[in-house]
Amino acid sequence: MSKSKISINQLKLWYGESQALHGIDLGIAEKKITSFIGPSGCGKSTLLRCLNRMNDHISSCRIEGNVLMDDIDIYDPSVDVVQLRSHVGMVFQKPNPFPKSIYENVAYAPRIHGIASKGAEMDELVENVLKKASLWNEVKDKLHEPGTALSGGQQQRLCIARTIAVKPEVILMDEPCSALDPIASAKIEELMDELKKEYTIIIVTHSMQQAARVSDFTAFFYMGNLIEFGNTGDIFTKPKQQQTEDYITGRFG
Amino acid sequence: MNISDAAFYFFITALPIAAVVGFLVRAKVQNAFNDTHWRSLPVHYAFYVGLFIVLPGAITFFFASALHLLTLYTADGFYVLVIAVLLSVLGSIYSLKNVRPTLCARESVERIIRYFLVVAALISILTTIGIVLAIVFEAIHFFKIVSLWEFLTGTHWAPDDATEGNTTGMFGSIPIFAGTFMITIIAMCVAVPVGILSAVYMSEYASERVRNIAKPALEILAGIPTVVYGFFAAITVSPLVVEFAEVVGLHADYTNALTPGLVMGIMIIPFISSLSDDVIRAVPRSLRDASLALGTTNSETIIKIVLPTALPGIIAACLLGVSRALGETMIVVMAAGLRPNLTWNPLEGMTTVTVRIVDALTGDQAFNSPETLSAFGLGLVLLVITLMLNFISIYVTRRFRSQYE
Amino acid sequence: MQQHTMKRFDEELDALREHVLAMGGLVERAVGNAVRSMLEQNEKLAKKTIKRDRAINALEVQCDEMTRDILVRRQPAAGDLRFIMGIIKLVTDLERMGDLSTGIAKGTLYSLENPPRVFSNLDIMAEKVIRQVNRALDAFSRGDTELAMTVIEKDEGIDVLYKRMYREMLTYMMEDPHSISSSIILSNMAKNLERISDHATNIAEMVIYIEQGHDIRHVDHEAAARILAGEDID
Amino acid sequence: MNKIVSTKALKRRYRKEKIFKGAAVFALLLAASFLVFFFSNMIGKGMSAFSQAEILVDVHYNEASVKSYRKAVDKPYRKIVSRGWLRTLPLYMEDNPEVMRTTRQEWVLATADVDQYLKGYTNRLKDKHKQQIDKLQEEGRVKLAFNTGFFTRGDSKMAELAGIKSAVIGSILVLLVTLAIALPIGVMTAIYLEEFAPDNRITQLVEVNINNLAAIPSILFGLLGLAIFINFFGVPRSSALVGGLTLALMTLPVIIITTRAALRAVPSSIREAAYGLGASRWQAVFHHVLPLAFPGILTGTIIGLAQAMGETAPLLVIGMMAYIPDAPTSFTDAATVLPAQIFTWAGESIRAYEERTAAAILVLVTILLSMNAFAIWLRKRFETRW
Repeated sequence: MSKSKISINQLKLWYGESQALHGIDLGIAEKKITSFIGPSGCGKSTLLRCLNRMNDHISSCRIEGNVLMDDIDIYDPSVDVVQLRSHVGMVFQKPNPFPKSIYENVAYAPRIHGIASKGAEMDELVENVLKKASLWNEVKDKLHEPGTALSGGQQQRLCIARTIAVKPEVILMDEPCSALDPIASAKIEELMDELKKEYTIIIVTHSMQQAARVSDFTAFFYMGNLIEFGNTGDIFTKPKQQQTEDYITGRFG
Repeated sequence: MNISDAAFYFFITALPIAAVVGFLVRAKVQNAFNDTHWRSLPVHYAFYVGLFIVLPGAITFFFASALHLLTLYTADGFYVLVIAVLLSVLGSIYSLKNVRPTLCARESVERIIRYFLVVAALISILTTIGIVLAIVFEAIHFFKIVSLWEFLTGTHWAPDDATEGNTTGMFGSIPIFAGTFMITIIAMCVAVPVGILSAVYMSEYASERVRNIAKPALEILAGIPTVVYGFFAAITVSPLVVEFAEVVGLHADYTNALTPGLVMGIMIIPFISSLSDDVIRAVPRSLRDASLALGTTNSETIIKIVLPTALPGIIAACLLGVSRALGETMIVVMAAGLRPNLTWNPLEGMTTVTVRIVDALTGDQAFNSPETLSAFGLGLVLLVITLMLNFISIYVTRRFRSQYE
Repeated sequence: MQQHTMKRFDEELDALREHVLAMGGLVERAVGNAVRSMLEQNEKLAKKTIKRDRAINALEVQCDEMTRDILVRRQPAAGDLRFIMGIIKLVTDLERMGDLSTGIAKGTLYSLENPPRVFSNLDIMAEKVIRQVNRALDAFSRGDTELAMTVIEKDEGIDVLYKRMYREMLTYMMEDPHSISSSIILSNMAKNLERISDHATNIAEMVIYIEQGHDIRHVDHEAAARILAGEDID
Repeated sequence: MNKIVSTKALKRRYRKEKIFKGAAVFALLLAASFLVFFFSNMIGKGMSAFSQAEILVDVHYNEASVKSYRKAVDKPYRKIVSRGWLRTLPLYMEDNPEVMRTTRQEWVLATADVDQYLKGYTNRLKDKHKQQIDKLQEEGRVKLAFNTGFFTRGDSKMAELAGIKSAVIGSILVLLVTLAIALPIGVMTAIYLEEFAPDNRITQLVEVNINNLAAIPSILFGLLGLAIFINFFGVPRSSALVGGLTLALMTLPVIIITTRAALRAVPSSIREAAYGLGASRWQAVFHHVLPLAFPGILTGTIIGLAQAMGETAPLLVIGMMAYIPDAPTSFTDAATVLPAQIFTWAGESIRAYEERTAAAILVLVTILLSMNAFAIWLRKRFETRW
């Protein structure tokens, strides 16, 4: 296994009184795709949102344990959440492009972070990013049309483009294909395969086939516990835990 | 006997008769109900007969009074009563003969109720038409005396000096509209930033507890009658403004435009804030998350993503605020001046369209005097502006919505 | 094991398992009959055995169709995936065992013109091989990895038997050139039996893979035992 | 790596964040502080009107007083006892002959100036009267009693006698007319538009029209009332009837819009269930939908009435700011309403009216807020989540 980019140690999380995560220990490999699977409400999305502290916005949410990214605890008071998020990007379940032009969707964050200024520099960045997201050929003639006018799959790739425009190290994907048709999903999966060369990717998915197709490592969660973590091939052919076996063979009550 | 007396006598007898006959019919049908297959329930037959007794007379009276009110023809109440009774008797005979199992009484009754509903719905249109006609007709009288061009471009307003024959140069409405717009602009300068920012605070920053207190509190502001704002402006705010102006070394009239402007602004805050709050909360959570996940601060997300998305709604809210401000009467009547004054200085007294309307109509002038009629001229312009603002806000909302949905 | 959420999937897996077991039964009988036809020089039994091989082949095709169907429609994973993969291999092994029995039966037909004087250890070897086959199928139907391990361990004994018989036949052929043809037939039969036992071993290995996910093919069985005990090997 | 730790550029962005948030808090606080300022100002100004100066004097009930009511009290008190009150004495004696020829020591109403003097406000009391009051106060013959007259008397030219009774009754009459017209028409219109109207041009026109009606400034409704109801139909000017009619037209859109919302909130499954049992469209609406929508309709009606109750501008135009000392007894009598009374008093120059204006405002605002609170309570109470 390659070097751990993120290591999660004894992470516990409560929403008010109810505990959603029960002491998770997990290492995420650098420049690999790790998928989180498990039934609804198992805590996989919650854990994902812990990794760029999106749970900060939920007032009843309380956390114990730590998450180290490159050996720095991201919950340390000296860590700035805004800065953290520019290093840990996120793609959401439903494609949610901003109601702005395609160009502005991509340029939005780099402008705020001062990664590129206006004009040619920004044009170049937008082009590069859209090419990386394999969207350039489809949108190069309509950069100034609203991003919401694209098809669902294109919108989702635009959202990925928007995320990588900030040059993150880690990309979190929360069921990125659940609202897309199989062809659009396949394009996203192909894109993920490309992106893995530069980024560490974590994907939450409900489709076990998708997890099997795209990821290098798979973690199975159940009731807020990490049941099993390992090579995707191993998890899908010879899981060690009965719960994992039951889940991925469709024997779940 | 006049028509209204006749109508009174008619209804006081016809309604009980209809009720009694209705009950009898219902009992009769009820008795025979199980023997034959009736098309409707007994109660429908009762209503059917009852309506046939009351309606013919009611329609007669309606036409008679319409003719009277339109001053076309005034019939003697007695003859109207005779006709009404005759028609109602015919109606009852016809309907009673019709009561048989094959009659679709329910359908007939429902059709009649439907007409009632349609008439009710048309009343809202009639009201608008009424307002427009009332104002336009009187305004036409006014514009026969004063030319429209002079009214719209003249800079001198002195209706007191105008007599029946000489109105030239007395009805220039520019200073009045200038005052109106000045006060509206001051009001919007207060209401728009405060309204939008408090909406932003309530929907984006405030905890549920603060929100639960702040929102009703703002709605209290909206529930205070305008006359109360007017009193407050005149008695409390105006002296404060004058004193403050003196401290800064300026002179302010007690009827300055700033006072009603400020108070009106406060009055409009809840309109803008609650409408903006609604549209801001309608912006999907996912857009906020997406922006925050890109590493932006809350304010960056609000300014660059949330507010632009909610913009059409916010614009519509502001336009609503403007039309409120333009048409607001009590605050300006009580706190602004009467003297038309064309100036840029908000500390001087100014007057507004609504003040002039109230002044013209509460004076001792005859209804046909040019001054009274001028109220309708001003009212017409106010109506046109308000309707235009309303249409613009509908258009803006639709256009933006179609672009981003 | 718990049932699948999709009951139909369970039914399909059960049907497949039954087909494979039926095929195994046929193969078991074929091996026995083929060897018996030789020992008894029974032409009818030999021909019957050859004819019956078609049924085994037909079952193989059916099993292939069923596995293909399950792969397409159910996308099996984990235990189900190993089961299907195991069966794909297992069915080939069974079919080959059937073919080898046919080979033995055909040998019987050749030997009728020139019957061998002695059958050497063929009967003992056949008995052992049949027991191997029987154990392997038992291990499969019960998911019994220990029994499967026994099959693997016992395979060596069969190999030894075959080698002994082969040398014996060589001796006969050198002693008596007349016995060459019958000795060749006999030694081929022993070879077939030895191959049948190898296939039984394959089945046993598949059973272990299906049940535990460990691939112990091509490792010595000491190492295999260590893997099964859960130790890591390099 | 300390990439994820604060940088200088980030500090600048955070400063902006703080400023923005501060501005938002400030805006809300501004609105809130206005509210506090307004209420404390009104209460400060108006509370004193709920008490009223009274003086303990001998009142002579005799023929001389009947002839000249001023003689009912001894001369030194004539300047400090309310003349308006004295004026009512002859009538009182006529109604109660048994008091004749007696002299009773009674607490009687003082003049507005005495009242203001006691409350420490500016007044036009002469110095000698001030001393007299001070002396009486030492003797305990002056007090500030609860001002029941404020609620039981009509308007008056004498501040100490002015009350809100006639205005309150006027308001009630006006609201009755408004309710009687706006509620049935509004609910019927809403039912028609929501449940029966075909989706055609005319329906759309009606809908746009209702929106426009809601946006038209209230004073223009006054012009409508003046031109149509008074000049065209000849409804008596200043009457509760014309006021009610005018306000009804203003309230109509509020009732229509809220009723439609209430009807729309009833899920279509209820209608379909009724159809499924063989009910006609009408039966479905009248038996099932309307009862469920009722709390919503009631809420909208109360809010609409509260709005109508606080409205002044259109009523000024149709002459409802007249001086009405006695409560109107019919819908066609000249009447005034509470807001109009506030407006008239606000225009009075005498200081005593100012506190009465503020007090009337307190009464009005209390009524309106309780109506709104009741509507909100009603909505919460009957709110059903489908």
